[in-house]
Amino acid sequence: MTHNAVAETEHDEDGAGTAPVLRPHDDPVHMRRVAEALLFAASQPLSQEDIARALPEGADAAAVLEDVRAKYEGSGVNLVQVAGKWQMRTADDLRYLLRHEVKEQRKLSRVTLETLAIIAYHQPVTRAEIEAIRGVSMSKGTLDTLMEIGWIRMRGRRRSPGRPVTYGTTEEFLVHFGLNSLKDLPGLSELKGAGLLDASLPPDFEIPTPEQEGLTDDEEPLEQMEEEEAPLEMHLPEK
Amino acid sequence: MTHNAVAETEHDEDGAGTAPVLRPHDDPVHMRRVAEALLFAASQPLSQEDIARALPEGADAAAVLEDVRAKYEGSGVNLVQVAGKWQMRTADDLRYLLRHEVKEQRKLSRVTLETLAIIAYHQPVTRAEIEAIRGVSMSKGTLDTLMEIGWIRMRGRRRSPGRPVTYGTTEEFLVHFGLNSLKDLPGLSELKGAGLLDASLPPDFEIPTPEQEGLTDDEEPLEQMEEEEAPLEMHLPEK
Amino acid sequence: MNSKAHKDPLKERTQTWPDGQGPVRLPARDGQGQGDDARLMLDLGAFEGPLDMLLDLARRQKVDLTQISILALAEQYLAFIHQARRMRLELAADWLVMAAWLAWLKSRLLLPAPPDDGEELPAEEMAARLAFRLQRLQAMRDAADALMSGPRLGRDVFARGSPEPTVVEKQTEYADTMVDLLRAYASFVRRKADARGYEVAPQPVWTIKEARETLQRLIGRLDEWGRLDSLLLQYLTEPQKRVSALASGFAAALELAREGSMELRQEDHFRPIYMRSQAACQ
Repeated sequence: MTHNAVAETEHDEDGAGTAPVLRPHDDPVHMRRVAEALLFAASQPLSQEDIARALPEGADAAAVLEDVRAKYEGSGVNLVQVAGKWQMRTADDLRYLLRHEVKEQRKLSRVTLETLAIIAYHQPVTRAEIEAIRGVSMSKGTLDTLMEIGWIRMRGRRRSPGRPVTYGTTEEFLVHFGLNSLKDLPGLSELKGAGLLDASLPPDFEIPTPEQEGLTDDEEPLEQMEEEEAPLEMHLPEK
Repeated sequence: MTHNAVAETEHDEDGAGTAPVLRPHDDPVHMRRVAEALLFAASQPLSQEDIARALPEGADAAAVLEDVRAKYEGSGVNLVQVAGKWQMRTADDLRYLLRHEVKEQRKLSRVTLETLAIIAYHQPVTRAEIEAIRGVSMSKGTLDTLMEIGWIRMRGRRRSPGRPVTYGTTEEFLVHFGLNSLKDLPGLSELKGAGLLDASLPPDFEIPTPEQEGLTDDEEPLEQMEEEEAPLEMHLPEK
Repeated sequence: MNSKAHKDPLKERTQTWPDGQGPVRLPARDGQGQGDDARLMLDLGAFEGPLDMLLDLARRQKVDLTQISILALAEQYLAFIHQARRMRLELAADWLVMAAWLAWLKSRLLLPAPPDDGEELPAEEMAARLAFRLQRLQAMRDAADALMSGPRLGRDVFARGSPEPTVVEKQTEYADTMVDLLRAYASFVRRKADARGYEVAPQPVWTIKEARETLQRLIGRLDEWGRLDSLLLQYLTEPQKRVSALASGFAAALELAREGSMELRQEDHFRPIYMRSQAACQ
């Protein structure tokens, strides 16, 4: 305890000039302040580990985060969990107030949005599978657009003839749509219950869940470097 | 407080996507939430007028701002006034959290290291002499790098046409390489003994003994101020 | 299509299309269209392929998608295609493939089921699959809507507008050691030593001139055949000149023989060369 207090004094000395309060490092208020400062300062969601690194060794980062979350509950700014990480965001119900402040976002076509939804709910999914679900062939530009925005990525290759590339969503996708994990996709359980997420016909017993991380059994990794090269390939002129 | 609690409950219920709960616009909690969200999301400091515009007509923006300021006082993030406007900022005593020191291990390039060795052994030595000794011309960057690291310095000027600057090593150089003085630089026999030089050297080959302190007879001191100016000159574009 | 046999559901639906702007529409009644109810205005561009249109038609049945009549759907689609052909509209292949499949499905649904040969799925099963595909497509559209109307970062909710970036202060530590420094100097010294170049030390040689003089002195006293090499080597004091002595001696001997002052003889390749003075043979 004394030791901690000393450490505190030390880095306060090189601080920005105000007289810091002497406090032990594992004071819960101090720990909450640290987490607060980090979460407010960050432009990206932070992981629990990111917070833990700034806390004294052995501190319960989860408890500190919960402390911050509770403090901001109901205020104009909330601490929310997205993509398994933590981010401060303006309260959802104030959107009416803030919305006009932003420039109109790029308008995405219906096809692009539909494709995004199919990839999100059916991942890992191949281009051919997306086309089968939509009943039409897809122009190259649709996947390109989604890749460019950063919402989808190439995950791997399906272990099937032709070894087609499989697509899935990215962490950015989760962050943008405020989802903590793919399990939070709206209506997921209903769709699953209705068997509508089954790629194979007709709906039967096997109901896949969108797979976020790692490859599924019928996927294999993209070759080294391919991830870099492949997007290029997608820009080749169509025949 | 009870009143506040009710307000909080209300907007807890209106989850994602629903219309904002109707509440009296002059509810102080609501107004504080609005100001909070605006200040948090703003990319620039906001004026009191900016806040007032988002509040119901006739609301006391100053009081609302004071409310927000008080709420954040003592937390990891503070509402501060800069140039008459309002901005959220990391608490001063926690700013150290936003500084990361990264220690990077680097090695000098072969050319730079060789130049340093030549300066160490042959000092005092001019740029032209280094080039003559090495048999190749040298880019400006090489000496700059060594000066920047602090391992070499300008010692004086050679008493010869053009009065070229002479270079030598610094105390920092000795400290880094663990030498007590330049006399401790290994000589020819020691280099041979260490297996760094083989016996095939011409018998008349010599390694000079560096001159440590003070100017040699053929050196004259740098002019006053020159030591400050000269490094600048080194950054002039090459012809 | 026999519009009198049963009520044409398409006609009904199109007439009740809420905005009147449905892609499949009846033309304005202009008096001449009396028995022509099935004639439709076609706007293929509004659909993204046959499945999209089937879904559109299915939704007009105004029932839950799980309850739709695939038979009615097939009939509507076929009527649509029929109409398109009459108007000589160009239809992409997938529209025609769907039409052919639906026509076949319709006949299978209407006719008594053939004995199950295990190869073809029952018609009801196939109809169910089509219904499933429509439901799934609809579900994905709804999902897209749900996704897009949720709170989105940068549109509805906002992260910190003026984030305070973490300043990374790089401190460079040079890892070069004394050994590196010395190695650099040593390699430079070595290179410099090499750059001095290779000086060829003068090889000790017996010149042809020397050999000639020696031979001339020798042959004066040589009446018998004597071996060139052993005679020459007798006069050699420095052993390292041996090779050059033999070469020069041989050349000088040839020269002397050509001039007629000595005679040379060799019995065979690589055999010893013998010499004697020319005077001796005369």
